[in-house]
Amino acid sequence: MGMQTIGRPTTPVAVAGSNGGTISGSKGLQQREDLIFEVGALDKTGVDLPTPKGRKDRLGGVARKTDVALPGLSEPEAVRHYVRLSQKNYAIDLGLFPLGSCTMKHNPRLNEKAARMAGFADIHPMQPQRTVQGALELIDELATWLKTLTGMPAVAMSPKAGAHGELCGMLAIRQALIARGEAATRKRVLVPASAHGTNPATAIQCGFIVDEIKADARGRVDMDDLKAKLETTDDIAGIMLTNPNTCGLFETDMKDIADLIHEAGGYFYCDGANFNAIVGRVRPGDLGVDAMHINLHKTFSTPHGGGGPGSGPTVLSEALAPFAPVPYVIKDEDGFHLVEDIEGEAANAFGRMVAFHGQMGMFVRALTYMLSHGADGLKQVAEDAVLNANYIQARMKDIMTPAFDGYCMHEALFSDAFAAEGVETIDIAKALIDEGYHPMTMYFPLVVHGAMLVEPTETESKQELDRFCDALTGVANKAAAGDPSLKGAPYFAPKKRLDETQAARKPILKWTPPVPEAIAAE
Amino acid sequence: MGMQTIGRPTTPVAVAGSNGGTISGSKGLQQREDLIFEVGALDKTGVDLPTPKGRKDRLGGVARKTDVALPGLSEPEAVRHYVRLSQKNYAIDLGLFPLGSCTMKHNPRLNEKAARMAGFADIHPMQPQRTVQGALELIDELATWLKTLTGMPAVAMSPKAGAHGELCGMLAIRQALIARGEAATRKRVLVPASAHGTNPATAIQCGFIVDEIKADARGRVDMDDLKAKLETTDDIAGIMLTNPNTCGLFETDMKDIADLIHEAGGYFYCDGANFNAIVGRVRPGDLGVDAMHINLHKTFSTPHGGGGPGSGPTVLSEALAPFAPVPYVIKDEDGFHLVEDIEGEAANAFGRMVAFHGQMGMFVRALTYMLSHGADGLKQVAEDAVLNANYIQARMKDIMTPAFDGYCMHEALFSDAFAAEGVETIDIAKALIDEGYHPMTMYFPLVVHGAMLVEPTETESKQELDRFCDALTGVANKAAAGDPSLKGAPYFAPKKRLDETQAARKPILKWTPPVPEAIAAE
Amino acid sequence: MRYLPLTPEDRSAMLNTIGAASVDDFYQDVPQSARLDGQIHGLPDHQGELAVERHMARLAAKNTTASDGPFFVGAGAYKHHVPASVDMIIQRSEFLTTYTPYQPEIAQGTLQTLFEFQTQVAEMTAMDVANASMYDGSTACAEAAVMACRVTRRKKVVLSGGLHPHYAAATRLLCEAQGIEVIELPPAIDGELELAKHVDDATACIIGQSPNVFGTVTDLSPVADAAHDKKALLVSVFTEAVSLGLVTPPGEMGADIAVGEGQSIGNPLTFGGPYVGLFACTQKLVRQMPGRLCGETVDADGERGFVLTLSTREQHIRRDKATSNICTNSGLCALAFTSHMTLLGGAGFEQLAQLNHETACDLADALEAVPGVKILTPRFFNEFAFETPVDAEAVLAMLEERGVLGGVRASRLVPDGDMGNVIIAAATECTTQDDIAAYAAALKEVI
Amino acid sequence: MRYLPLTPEDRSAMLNTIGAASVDDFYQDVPQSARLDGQIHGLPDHQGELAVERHMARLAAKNTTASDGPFFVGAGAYKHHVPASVDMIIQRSEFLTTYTPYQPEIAQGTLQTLFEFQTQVAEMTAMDVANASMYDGSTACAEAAVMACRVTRRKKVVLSGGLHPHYAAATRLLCEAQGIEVIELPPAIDGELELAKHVDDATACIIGQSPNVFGTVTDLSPVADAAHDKKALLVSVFTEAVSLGLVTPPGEMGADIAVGEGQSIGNPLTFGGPYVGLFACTQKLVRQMPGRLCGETVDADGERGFVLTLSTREQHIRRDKATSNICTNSGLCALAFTSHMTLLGGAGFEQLAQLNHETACDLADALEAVPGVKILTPRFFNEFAFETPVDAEAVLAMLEERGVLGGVRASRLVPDGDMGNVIIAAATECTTQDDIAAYAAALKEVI
Ligand SMILES: Cc1ncc(COP(=O)(O)O)c(C=O)c1O
Ligand SMILES: Cc1ncc(COP(=O)(O)O)c(C=O)c1O
Repeated sequence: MGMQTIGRPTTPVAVAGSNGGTISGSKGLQQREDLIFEVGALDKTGVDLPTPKGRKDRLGGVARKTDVALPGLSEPEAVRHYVRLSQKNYAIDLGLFPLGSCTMKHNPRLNEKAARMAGFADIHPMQPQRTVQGALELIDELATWLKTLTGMPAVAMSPKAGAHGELCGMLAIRQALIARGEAATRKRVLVPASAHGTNPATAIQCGFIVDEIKADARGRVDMDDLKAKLETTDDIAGIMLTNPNTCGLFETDMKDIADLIHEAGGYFYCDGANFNAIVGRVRPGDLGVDAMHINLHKTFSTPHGGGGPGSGPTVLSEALAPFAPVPYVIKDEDGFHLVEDIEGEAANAFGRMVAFHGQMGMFVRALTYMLSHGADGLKQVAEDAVLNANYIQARMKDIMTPAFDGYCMHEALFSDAFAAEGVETIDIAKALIDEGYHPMTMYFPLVVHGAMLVEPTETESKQELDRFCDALTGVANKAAAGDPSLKGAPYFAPKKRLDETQAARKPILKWTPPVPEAIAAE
Repeated sequence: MGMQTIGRPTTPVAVAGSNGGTISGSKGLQQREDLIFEVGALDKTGVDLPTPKGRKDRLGGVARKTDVALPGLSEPEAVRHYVRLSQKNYAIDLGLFPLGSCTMKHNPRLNEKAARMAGFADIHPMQPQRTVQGALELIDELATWLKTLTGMPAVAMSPKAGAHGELCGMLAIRQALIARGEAATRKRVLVPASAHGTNPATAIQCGFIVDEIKADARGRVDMDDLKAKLETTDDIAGIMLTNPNTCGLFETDMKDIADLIHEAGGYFYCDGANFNAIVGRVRPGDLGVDAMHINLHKTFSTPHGGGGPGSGPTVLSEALAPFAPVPYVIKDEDGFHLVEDIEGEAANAFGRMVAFHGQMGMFVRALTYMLSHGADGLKQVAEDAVLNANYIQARMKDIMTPAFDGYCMHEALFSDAFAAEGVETIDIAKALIDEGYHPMTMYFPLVVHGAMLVEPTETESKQELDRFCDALTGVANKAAAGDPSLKGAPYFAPKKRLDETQAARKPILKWTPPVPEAIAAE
Repeated sequence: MRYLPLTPEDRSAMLNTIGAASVDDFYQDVPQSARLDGQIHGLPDHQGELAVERHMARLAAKNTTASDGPFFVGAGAYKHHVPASVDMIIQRSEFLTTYTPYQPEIAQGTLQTLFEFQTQVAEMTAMDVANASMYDGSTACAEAAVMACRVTRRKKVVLSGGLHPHYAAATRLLCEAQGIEVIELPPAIDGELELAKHVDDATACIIGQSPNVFGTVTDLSPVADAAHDKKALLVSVFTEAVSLGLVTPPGEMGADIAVGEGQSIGNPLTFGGPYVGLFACTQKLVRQMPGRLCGETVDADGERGFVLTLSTREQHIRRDKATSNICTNSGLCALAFTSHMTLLGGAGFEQLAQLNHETACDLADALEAVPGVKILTPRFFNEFAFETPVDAEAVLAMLEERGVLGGVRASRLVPDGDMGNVIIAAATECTTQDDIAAYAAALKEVI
Repeated sequence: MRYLPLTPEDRSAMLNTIGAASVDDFYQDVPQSARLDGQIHGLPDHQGELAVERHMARLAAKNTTASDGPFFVGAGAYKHHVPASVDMIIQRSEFLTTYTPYQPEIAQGTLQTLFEFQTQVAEMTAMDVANASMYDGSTACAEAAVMACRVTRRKKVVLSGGLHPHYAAATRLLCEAQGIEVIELPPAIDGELELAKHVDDATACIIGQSPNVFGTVTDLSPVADAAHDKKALLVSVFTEAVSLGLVTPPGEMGADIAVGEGQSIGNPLTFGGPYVGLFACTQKLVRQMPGRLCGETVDADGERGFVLTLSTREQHIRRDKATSNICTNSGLCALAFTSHMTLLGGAGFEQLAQLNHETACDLADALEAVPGVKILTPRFFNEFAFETPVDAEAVLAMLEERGVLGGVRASRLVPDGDMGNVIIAAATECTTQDDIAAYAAALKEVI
């Protein structure tokens, strides 16, 4: 999860003085880099391919008419292009990345190495199953880990990310309702206002309607509101609840909620994005959950890659397991097999979500990570993640405004109450950039004004946390004092504040060749 | 070759105003990073090892007494440490690296991939030869390329870098003189004043004495001086000549020089560091050369790695071939073999230079590069390298002062004559840093005042060259105008000008724990 | 543990600052009955790199790779060569370990590459605009169907009999959940043009594929016209992105939405994922697109920069009103795609496509020469279906024994298609003439 | 060609700017007879990545790797585990594709890591200072010998009978070229202390090794004393850097110069190179050291920074007066070394050493239990020599047939040592108990 900027697209305030120009446009190690379309040439290429023979084709005339008018770059230019651009990014490998709800933890390089083993990277999803027994075994082994850690009996491995896992879980609920003959009548899905945007969006994608439930003063589900909802409606399909929730708090009444929902004939979907806080200490299966996705790209350290790919295996309760989508892996005395067709033991499967069998590349990484940590290490992961967050909360609680009382789980939530009139959360965020940090998640969850959600993860040292807290303290003090310089931040980033309003007003979504001046002048 | 700063260690002039501080010490993406000794902890580690069993040892008491008092870092901290530090470096992958005499060309990543194939990276030099036939074949194949490209009959593969190749060639000459019974009498090695420092240093390491020969006004060996030397001495062991020479010029009289040296009973060592200018167009073997090292880390694109490793295979003429060092690879009907002992066909070998068989990792990369370019591509390499250098020379010739008339080969040499009084070559170099470029080689060769040696290599596009020339023009104009701001450059680099004088006066060559304040105060 | 920087001393100092006695304090909200005490059973404890690496290598060694021998498996994923520099680029820490570029001032690297990616995809598909990627081709296809329904406010989609069955399944699933009617035409090797007959005033879109799952290439212009006549949209699908360099692209056939799988460019096979869904459409439809879009803008100094834009389509802003629930997409695979395309350039890309086609033609010639083989695909790019007198599963098993992975049996994808003897075989630039000869020779032996 | 950015149009535009008709103009200085016209014969033309990669993979496949089975080969190079992050770090463009840090303002990355490397090496060897690396252990040893002669103004060095024969050869070669007398003591498994008897007033240094080439560890203090008595230096050599974590290090034995091979830390075997020579000495000798040194200083703002320093020892400044001709050293291997050491930390390093030793002890126990085997090395770290009744070459060949690479035959290193039946075997943290059992079982079969 990143930022919520409802009604707050950035239009920067102009600030004075750039650092003095250079002729090249570069500055020391900071390299200017234009678009490939501006530096490449149409006949240039960075690959050497054999010359086609010019043999008779078998296209039957279905041939492309226009050239693919894209420039190429030689390999040296291409490498430089991307290396230069890369240096304009912040990354975990550069520093603390406290984006709440995103679990930006260290991505071990052993995972990358394992994922590149030819036996994983160079196998085709439609090879005969005899020739991919190791791959199927790996999926099975990972599934065992996931089921054991969550205490759930089944897992669907094919979802491609968290939101896709939500889709999986909600489609399983839908299928269960179909099986009960209640799909047409049970349409209501309860979603807390604090939920991540994907929750309501997913419910809608599955044809449900969304009914928002309130948070109480402690940042948890308001049990009175929930009970009232359940009493006044008779079309409950289920609830989607995040736990630990997006305020970074454990839903104290989790089991009661589950019981209430089940009594009302609904199912309990748990958003498992924050599983990192409890892995090894709490099993969602013990809390009455019917379905939960696990973001392998959060808890299990597969890299975010600037926006993906992820992987969202979804664990299912006994009640939902029969409806799990194809394909899945089973084992018998001959070895491992893929169940791909909706028949036989998979006769009740709700369908197929995606081509092939899921995010194998992420499976390899996640299993490598799990084996590295082991059951003992994963518990320590949760504890250190929670300890780190509480440490930040403790260090900042008198300087910023904690959104709720008491300990947090893996992330600390603050409101902007401490900031002076006119200073906004975004100003604090951008000022942190100057201090060398990626900002926390801003304006999310929506239930807190000017929310700042700080998730350090367990892979930060005390030293880094202290440095971060020192910097944040400085920025927060400026915010409290209403320091006008905050509006101009960031000053030291590769770009000044970017104009998101202009971008949205007249979207320019691709490069187009400049109009030759003669024509433009007409 | 880097810079020659005889008598010119930098002591920076203080300049005003840093960019405004931050609390963290980082600035936007530029991360502060302390020494590992300041951030690590003695009991921390970034590896997980099995616990030793505590079994009875067999050390016989020869045990370390003091702890290895080095801090460790967890893996996340370690990765971040090096990634942060890496961003404080300039590199080919970031931009033009016109360090004359260094041939800083693009390093293809296919080479890196090949070098990491287990069949090359994970084999031991002392494995039975039957189990490393592919490795021996590779060495043989690379040797064939080198011999064919240079037109020489033999090559010693074990030298570890250029200077080590020089050592190889000069030791072969020494051995040949021993065989002739003239080792004691022939001690004089002629070396031009323009030579790279390794040339005289190597001659001395081999027990020779160095006699400097002059350059003529055209930047080549002064033939009159040479002839005079040869006439007045009778102890000539040989000559060490770089061709193309360090002024970036082809030694026009190369063949005559070879003939003269041979007539005088000496041998001709050619420094092949600049082979990139002529590969595929000229074979040193056709010019009378007896020995020449080839820097695989220049011409054949193995990466410089911040100072190595390199590889310096040394080709040898018929006259010197019998004295080639062990080991070397031969082939017979049973396959490939290593000749490791000084006996049989290797009875005249001058010895063994090094443990094992040379820089296999570089061999793999170099052969990968050669196969990629092919014979046709390598010729184009030379031509483009020379074209690029001449283009820079042409663009800059009216703005800076070319050291010599006429076309250059792969590098363009300028003197500081155009600069105003008080502006030094180093000021121009440091100002280029602000423009986003690594400076050219400074103060080398010594035969030109305030020399600036610019070698773009063939892997630069015209666009990059133009951008570079624009920036260099701006800087040169400032230099010509005596702009005082040059003295403060660089302004935009991770550090301001560093005090080399202080570093040399009281050398601090390792970190030592800070003295606790109480003690320090005493 | 090597990934955990806190030392025992750190932990107690921090607990001290916090004022907590132990980490157990933080878990007080967990119902007592749900607290795990001690170890989780059935899972191993932590292991060093060496042990873990060996475990993974052991599993990897149990698989036959696409480079171990002659290899002709396709049907939606293709064995292509990925340049070494592409893998180096995507392993740059700054690309690999960063998040979605929500803070544009420190994410210009990601953003500029996305802008370039969008430009490339638009040009390759000959469409107006492209988004910043979907999970894969199959989910892109499903999203296209529901988008078409949103755009047209209609609730019916028609799928061709040549649409990849996995794509059809994913599309059906999403549509049906949303109450959209899905008409699937019967499996057909050369039936894309049939779609024209199935458009009516209730149809939101028709979905055709070229090259289709049997390899057949089809100019969909007639079905585009038929769709447009009824104010329906044409969704044009491809699973082999390399085909765009030679075969008529969606934009040249009048497609309103083009979706496809981008794996072939820059991404290894990896047993089916992660891949990268391509999604492009006409300018008119842009505000109904799913997924992220990167757009150009300026910063406070007036310098060009890039940002994520039109976010009001997306779940994190619009929640239940969003065009899709997608959040994490295929960023790094898109980077692999765009960097490979940058290396290829348009000219190189076309040449690559040509090579693929010629190799497949050579393969077809060689197989056709085997008695009993009948090529079923009338026009193809780098893949085709063929029939032998013998059950395809048996044929493939016998080929496998001879070291040849000969393709995909059609019945695995189309169980009810009456295609028991049909094999779908693909050839790419990685296929050598020796591979082809080995295939033909082995096939001769087994049928 | 993919590595060449110039297009044909670029080339002619540039020639135009230069005023040259063709590139031939630039080669006018080449004697006509030496100009190659047209192609070089006997070499292939350019090839694409795929073809080249396949060629290299074919060669690689002809080698048996150290991970293919039980592996006990050592004698100067050791199979250790290299963490994946080390390889990632050294592949960072900014480390990989940069030059020697001659421009410190834009090379602080390299410089700081060198400073850290020097600090680590000094601490590990228990010496005062270390340089920024040599080519490898053998050339470091040779340079130490000639440095000792410079320091003492004497011309004689004495080598122990346990010095790695390749190191001895490299040292003899360089010394003899400089007119330095070299005394080599006869090969001896446990003869390091013999050195004490061979120091006289003409001796510049004595060179001992621990663990020596036969694995024997020796406290060299007595020979240090003997050397110092005669104002000669002790050069203490090691080929297994991991031993420094457990075995008495040079500095604790009174060494004046410590040299060794650093490959074991962070660097793969790679058939013998590139490796990284470690070179350390006492503070007093620092200005006579060969190679580069990195030192701390401040910049114009007074901030701490690092530079190459004491360059007046080096060839690029001092030319024929330089302490060595070395220029390019082993920068990237030093980075691998230092980053691996950073991951290990002192505690992890000691644990690694302990593991190596215990595994070797286990191996010795297992082999000793095979009838006919006699362990010859009295005290060892992770390697030892043993004797069987059968010719070592034959034994190793028979072991190899059983999938075990059992070590190095001593006679390959010491042809004249009368050691025909002696095998040198090493074990490391990569050696499993299964490997050891397999070795013992196979050995039992073959002798
Ligand atoms: C709480 C929560 N739920 C769901 C998601 C969606 O996961 P994904 O981005 O993998 O689709 C996120 C991711 O940001 C999240 O933070
Ligand atoms: C002309 C010349 N000769 C020799 C050398 C020495 O080569 P190496 O650094 O590989 O030892 C160099 C390297 O800079 C050089 O430029």
